[in-house]
Amino acid sequence: MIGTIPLSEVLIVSGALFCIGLCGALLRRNAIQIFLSIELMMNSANLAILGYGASLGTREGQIVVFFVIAIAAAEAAVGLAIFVSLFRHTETIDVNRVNLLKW
Amino acid sequence: MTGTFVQLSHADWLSILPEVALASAGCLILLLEAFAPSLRRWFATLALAGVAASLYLLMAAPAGTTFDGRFETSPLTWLMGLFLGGSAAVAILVAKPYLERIRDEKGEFYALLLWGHLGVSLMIRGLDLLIIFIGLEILSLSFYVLAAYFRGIEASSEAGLKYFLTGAFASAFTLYGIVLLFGASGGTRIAGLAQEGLAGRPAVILGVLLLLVGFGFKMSLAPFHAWAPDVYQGMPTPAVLYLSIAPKGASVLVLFRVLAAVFQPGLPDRLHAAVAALAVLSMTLGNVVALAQRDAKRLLAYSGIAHMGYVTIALAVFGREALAAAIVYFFAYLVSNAGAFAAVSALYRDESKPHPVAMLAGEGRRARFAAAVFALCLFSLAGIPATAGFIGKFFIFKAALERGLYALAIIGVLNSLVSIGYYLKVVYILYMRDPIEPEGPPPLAFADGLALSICAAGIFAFGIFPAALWRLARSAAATLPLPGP
Amino acid sequence: MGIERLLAEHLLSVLVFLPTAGAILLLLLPRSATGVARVAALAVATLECVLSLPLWWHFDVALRGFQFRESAAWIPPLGISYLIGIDGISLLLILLTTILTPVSLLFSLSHVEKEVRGFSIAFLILETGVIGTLVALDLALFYVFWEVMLVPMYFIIGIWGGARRIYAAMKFFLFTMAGSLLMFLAILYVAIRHHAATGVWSFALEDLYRLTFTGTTAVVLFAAFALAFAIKVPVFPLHTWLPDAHTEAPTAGSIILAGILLKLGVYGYLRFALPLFPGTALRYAPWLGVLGVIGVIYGALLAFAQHDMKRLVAYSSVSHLGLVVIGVGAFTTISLQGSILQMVNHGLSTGALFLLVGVLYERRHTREISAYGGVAGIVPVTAALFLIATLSSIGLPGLNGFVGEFLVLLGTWTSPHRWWAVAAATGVILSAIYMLTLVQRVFWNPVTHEENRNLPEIRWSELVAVSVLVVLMVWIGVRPNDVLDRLRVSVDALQESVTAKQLVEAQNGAGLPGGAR
Amino acid sequence: MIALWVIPVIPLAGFVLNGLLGTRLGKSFVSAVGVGSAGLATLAAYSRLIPYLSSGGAVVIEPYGSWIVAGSLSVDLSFRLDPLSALMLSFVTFVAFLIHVYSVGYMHHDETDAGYARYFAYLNLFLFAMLTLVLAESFLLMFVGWEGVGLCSYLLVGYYYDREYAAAAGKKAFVVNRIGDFGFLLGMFGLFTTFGSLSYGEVFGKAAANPAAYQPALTLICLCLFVGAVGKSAQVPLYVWLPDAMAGPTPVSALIHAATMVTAGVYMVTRCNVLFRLAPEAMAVVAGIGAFTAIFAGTIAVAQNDIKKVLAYSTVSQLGYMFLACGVGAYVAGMFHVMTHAFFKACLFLGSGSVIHAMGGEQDMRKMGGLRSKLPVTFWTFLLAALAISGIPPLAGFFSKDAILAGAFEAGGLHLLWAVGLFTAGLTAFYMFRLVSLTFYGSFRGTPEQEHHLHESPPSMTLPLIVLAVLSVIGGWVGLPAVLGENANVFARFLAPVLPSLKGVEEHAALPHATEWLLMGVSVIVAAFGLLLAWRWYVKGEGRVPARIAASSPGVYALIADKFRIDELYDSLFVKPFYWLARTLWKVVDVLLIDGILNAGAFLVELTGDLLRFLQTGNVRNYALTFLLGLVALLLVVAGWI
Amino acid sequence: MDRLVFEVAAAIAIVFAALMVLSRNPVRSVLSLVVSFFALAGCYVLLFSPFIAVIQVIVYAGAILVLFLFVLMLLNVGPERPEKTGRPIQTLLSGIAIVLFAGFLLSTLRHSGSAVPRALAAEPNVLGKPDALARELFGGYLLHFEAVSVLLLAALVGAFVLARRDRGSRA
Repeated sequence: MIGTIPLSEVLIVSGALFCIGLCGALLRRNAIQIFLSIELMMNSANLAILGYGASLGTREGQIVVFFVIAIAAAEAAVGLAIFVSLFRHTETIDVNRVNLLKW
Repeated sequence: MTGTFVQLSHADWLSILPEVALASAGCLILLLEAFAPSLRRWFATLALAGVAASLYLLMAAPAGTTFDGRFETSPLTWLMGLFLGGSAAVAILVAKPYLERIRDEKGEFYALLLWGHLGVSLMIRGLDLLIIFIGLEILSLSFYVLAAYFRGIEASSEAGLKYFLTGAFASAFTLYGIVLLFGASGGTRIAGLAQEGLAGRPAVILGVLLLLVGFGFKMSLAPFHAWAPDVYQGMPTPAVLYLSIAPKGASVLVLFRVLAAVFQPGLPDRLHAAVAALAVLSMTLGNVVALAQRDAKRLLAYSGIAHMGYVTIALAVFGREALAAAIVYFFAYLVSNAGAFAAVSALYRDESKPHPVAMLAGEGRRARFAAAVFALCLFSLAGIPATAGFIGKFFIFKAALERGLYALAIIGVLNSLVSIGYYLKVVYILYMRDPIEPEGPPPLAFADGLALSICAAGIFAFGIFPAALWRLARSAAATLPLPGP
Repeated sequence: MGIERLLAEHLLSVLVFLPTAGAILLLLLPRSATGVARVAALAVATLECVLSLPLWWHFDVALRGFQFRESAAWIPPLGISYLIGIDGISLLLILLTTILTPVSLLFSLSHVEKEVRGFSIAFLILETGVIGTLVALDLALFYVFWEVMLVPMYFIIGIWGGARRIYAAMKFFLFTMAGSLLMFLAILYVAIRHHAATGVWSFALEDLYRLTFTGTTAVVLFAAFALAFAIKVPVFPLHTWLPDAHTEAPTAGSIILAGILLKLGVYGYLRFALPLFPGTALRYAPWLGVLGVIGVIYGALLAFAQHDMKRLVAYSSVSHLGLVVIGVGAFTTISLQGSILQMVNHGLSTGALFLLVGVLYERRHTREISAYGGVAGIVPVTAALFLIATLSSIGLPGLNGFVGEFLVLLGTWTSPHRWWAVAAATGVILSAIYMLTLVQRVFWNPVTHEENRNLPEIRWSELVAVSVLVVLMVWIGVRPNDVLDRLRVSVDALQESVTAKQLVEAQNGAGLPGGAR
Repeated sequence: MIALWVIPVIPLAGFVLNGLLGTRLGKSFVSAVGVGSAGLATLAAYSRLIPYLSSGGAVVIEPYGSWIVAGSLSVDLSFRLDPLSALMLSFVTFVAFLIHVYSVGYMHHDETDAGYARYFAYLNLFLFAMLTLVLAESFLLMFVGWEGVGLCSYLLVGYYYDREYAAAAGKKAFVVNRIGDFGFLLGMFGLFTTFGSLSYGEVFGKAAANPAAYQPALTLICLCLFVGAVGKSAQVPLYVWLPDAMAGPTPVSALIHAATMVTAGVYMVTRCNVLFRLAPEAMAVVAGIGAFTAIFAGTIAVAQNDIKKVLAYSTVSQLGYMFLACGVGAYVAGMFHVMTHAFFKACLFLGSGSVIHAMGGEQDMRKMGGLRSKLPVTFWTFLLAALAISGIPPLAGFFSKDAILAGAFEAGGLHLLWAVGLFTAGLTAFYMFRLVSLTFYGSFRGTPEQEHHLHESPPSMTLPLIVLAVLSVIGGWVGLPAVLGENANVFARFLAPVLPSLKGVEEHAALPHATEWLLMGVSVIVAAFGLLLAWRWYVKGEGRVPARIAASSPGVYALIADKFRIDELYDSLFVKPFYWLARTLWKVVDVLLIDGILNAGAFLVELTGDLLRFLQTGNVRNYALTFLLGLVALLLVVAGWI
Repeated sequence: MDRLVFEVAAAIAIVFAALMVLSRNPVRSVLSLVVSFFALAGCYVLLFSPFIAVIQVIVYAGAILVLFLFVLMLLNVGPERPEKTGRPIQTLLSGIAIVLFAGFLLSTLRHSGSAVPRALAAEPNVLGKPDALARELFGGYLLHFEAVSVLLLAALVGAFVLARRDRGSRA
């Protein structure tokens, strides 16, 4: 228990968010939406770790989340730059249509 | 202790210096790029110096753990550092003529390479899942960019996109695995995983599995391999060279670290079965699909997938000898695979086009040295004796047989047989077909020649005199609390 | 170290590495120096041959065990050492190698035009591989050399071969690898067992001989070894790589391939599979013998059906090696000596046959039998030499082939498997049929192709090359004891050790059915 | 005293000299070396033989060292001089020498230097091999000579290698001989396992010392050895090579295929008489095969038109006679016939060579006729030899044939063997005089051009003819039958040491003199009948009767003229199926089955790769999916669901 | 009380996350995610991590997602059009895999809550104090901090490399 919130509840929410993100990552075709879904998955991890951290009474969880957010930011910058770069060639970021490299 | 600011001890400093050297070298190159672009032809040398300095500093650093037990300096990190440094050095050597050929020798390439190298370095030295994760992300980000480095070429951008999306996807799983282990052990330290009663918990097992797939992704282990062929194909060859070697070694080491901490006496049967299944799948899929490849880089990608299957046998064996075998294997893989990619880089004239193997027809007689080393590397990858590749397989199979994993060993050698099919295909195209390209490959650049020579020398050195390497690997492997003699 | 001491104390090492040194030397030559490369390679091979002769003189025929031993640590943590030495069996095959290599190079002097330097290098490395395989007394060392042989041979077939050379080279490599990879595991396993039993790592043959294996383990290990060697020999039905490889290889490659490489299969069986797993080996020897019998007859029949000269000779090798296998399977003193002698004989006769087919091929650029006919009158010397080689091959008394054949058949007859000898003796008839048909259709009969009328006669270099072989054929035919003397003790020792160990196995492996033959 | 090894080595040296240098140094050199070495060998042989005659049949063994030592096998290089080898040595060297001389004339004009040198080299090599065969002291060494003569036969039959039939005939001779050698080999194996040695002395010594101990192996061994003899001596069913072997030059036919090599089988059986006598079943087979061959080949000879073919079948038939003798235990008679046959058959062949030579290569008797006056020397020598082979007393053939018939009569079995022998004797006389009639009598039936060129042969050819004719006449007098004097049979006495008495083997009692006289009379009458019938039909009746007979039963006649179509039978029974089998095995087992399976395996792996390749769709969503699927599969494995 | 608030926030987060996934229009997706992240920030507060919650709002919901919006505008990507071929196998397999994985994950998580070791029972309010956090960051986690700085630098340079116009344009 974290205060009055049961840890398992936090974890379930986190898991649910992860799975929702997973659905998006697998079912969306727009690269940006896929990336958004992945961001959601990382956030779900953040939620879980904060839950754990709070439950354990340690600040380490927060620190992990701090770094994860930093990483996510960096990833977003690079990822979006890649999308832009690709878009210049293909005029699309629909991943179904990005399959020059295959087989 | 946690309450005070910046309490870096002398030892902390010494231990982080190798990474500092890498970071500084990258920054320096970047600065020079901005302010003294005329010095570009020295960038490669500078980068090499950075790698060399980092290696020296790594060797000079006193053994032990620093940063509150989150960072390791040991024979293991030194040996693996050597492995990484070797990959980086060859990659830089190959990069210089490569970039010159495309008239795009810019500092960013080297800087990103060095930083990526720094990330891998953190992965092998980190005793803390968070630092490992950060290292992994540094590596990934740098190489996402390097994959898409050729902005003018669609394939490169596509490789970037694919690597980025799949990489980020896999990172999410890795992160969740770390979270689960954090939850179980109360921290991010790997050592914390070695608590009584942890190994049996579902969350821990799930966490370990998520790490397995996350790092398996980096290793391009089937079925987490799908990105590799496409990315290798579109990515600049020197970057592929590094990406196809160093992160794989680091990932295996991380997996060994985690598994060693969690499962002290040995892998649980089920997990063992899962790892063995991965090994078999990766070997088989990699080899069989490689048979059907037409593009040199894709072929090497599948070859790499298969090789990771062999390494995974060591993971399934799980013991000190197995880790040592894996380390030897990686050194063998380093010289063979780096040589192969260096040869690919030297043998193709137009970087912007695909690299069909058929185009190499008859190059054995035109680009003699590159072709000869390429063939040597392929023989080594195939595991023909007197080459490093054979020694790698030798120790892996020895470990497997000692542990009684006969089926794995037999599947392994049968796979080797399949692999000979496609390695030799390249060899005969090189030597036994008549040229189809009117023009031969570009003249061999000095740096390419040097890289190839180093790899060839390494192949023979490890292949013929493996004793020293094996001793080092064994003493390095003793660093981890693995079962075994 | 002085040259004399080097030769006195490290003669085998010199023999193993001299060709490689030569190859490295050639590598330093400029690519365009083809003439120099040719001569230099021949010189190295000849020097090697000369240096190998002291082995013949100084070999102590009465000594048991291995002679000219050398040992040095190689991979100490695993007990792998550079341990070499020879007994009578390896002695003969080494000499065969050192003789056939310069002979092939001599032949190639005037016939290899493409990439002379590469060709010479490949050949010299091949020689190192072969001799290394023959002298190695450490299983790991043996395996290394065993596989190293493949690579130069692959290139020799693939680069300098005929029209279907790539297919043949791949087939050769894959077949051989298929066998040896499993053997590799078996070697590892045996060494691991040694470690488990004694706590000491060793791959040394004589250490591993002391192990006993029983039951399924022994069968599986033996099968792994036997498969590797059976493919190399080749034993029916694993032989199909051979006709392709022999046919497509350049003449010199065919000579070495048939003359030496095939024998390594039998050699390996005698040196490794048999003494390591005697009980199993003897239990399954009947299978081996039956396959040998099939090989003799089947190879002969297929040889008869060929219309390509080299293919015909290649299938004749299947037949001849079948006989060798029978001798090994019968495992009597006489048959073993006969088999080993027959290996040498086959090397000489088939070497000569391939060489002479090469002589014709280089002039007419076809191997089709029907493209010839009646050329005995045009190239009488070639015809005469071909006839001698043929007679040696079909076992005419007075030439070498007969002695080996007779000993194998007689020895087999004295074993419990008498009918093998009966069946294999039909090879006497069959070989006459296909070889004489070949002679008739190529050298006899009327001349049907006008272009054959200007066929140039054999050159001096070729003549010298063949003559060396012919002299040896006659010598062995007339004085086989010179060779047999050197085999006697080795074969006795082999048989005794096998029998003795078989007893131990039978005691250890209680309840093992048929541990003894 | 000259060592025995010198005798064969002299022609061997001749072979080497002529083989290596003959082509360059010209015909006179070749003749000198070839004839010289044969002559020297003869001299050397006689220098040993003449002193030997007075030695009373002692066995001389000259060891020259060890040849093959392996395990318990130890074969020495040693030669043996005993009455049997002495006998063979005496006429082999002499006849060979004569034929060398003859060849100088026969081969001189129509051959190139190279061909001439080759011819004499082969001939010398043959002599070497034959002498080795004769002198050998062990079965293995005998086998060296045995195969050596086979090789020379092959080379000389195929001497005109650019003629397809000659090339094929040479090969056929070798291959069929190899079938026999197969039996010989097995016989030797049996000997080795039974007696532990291959030396005559040891084998025969052990067998004689303990006759009962080696049954039933001995019968099998003898049969195997006999298979060898059947091949070498052209007996049914392996006789087919000999008629074809006539493709070689005629002197070769005389030397190898009449006088010496083909009798090696008889020599071998006689040499092994100790063994054969201990194996009565084997003896019976020998006798049966011999008798059948005699009558069978004789029948064929009746209907042949090629002069050499007649002689060839005659040889087969006579060889059958000799085996008949061995089979009934009359070894002396057999060897006696070997010797006399060597004389008259060599004479006949050389005579036919002279005829062919004169006819410019023509061998068809239907194109000859009336040559009596044109070739007088040839005619008279030929006639004498023909009378001798027909068994007209007191010529050589009469005595040897009579001895065989007497032996056959003694053997019992309703005297069937004797009857067959007798009938064959009549046949022999008939076909020989058919030949003489067609060739030398009547009018010339060839082309005018041939007629113009008819001439007697040079002295180098006629001289040997004369010598052989003389021998054909007097050669039999060394073996007069017992009825003509108790010790008249010098021949039998000389050979007696070779035929030791054996425990448990009963010797035939000598025939009563009356019976013997009767047998002689009958055989002379039968021979005379055959002779006169031929004379009547072919000289007087100019062949009308036989033509009528042939016309009345064309099927039978054609069958005989076609040699019972045995070659065709063998062709469809063995040769064609062999070829079919070979091709089928190659195409079906090797190519289709073994390679097919392997290639299919390789193809399947590649196909799998090619199909799996398409899993790599290029769509990154699929990559994520495979990732997740892999993870789920791992989870299932770990959870124990898979 | 806390629990109720948490549950409400979590529900919002989940609902908007689902909306994000379900929406064909990427702009709507981004906006949904912004809401979801805001809700998550609320959860963080309840888990004694106010500082993180702030960062979440500023960096994540603010900077990062705005960046996404910018890029979307820049590229002018419209809503996904339905594809002609629906790729049913892929969808089906994805569905199965997700369901299975979700099953494993959720069942594991449900039971792991109780298994967390009870370490020091620190004062909840102290747990989230920024200064304490900072001390820790620059103490034991200095290495991480520096590493992340390299990461950001690399990302910066990387983005620059990728976003740069063509080779020639810079000269």
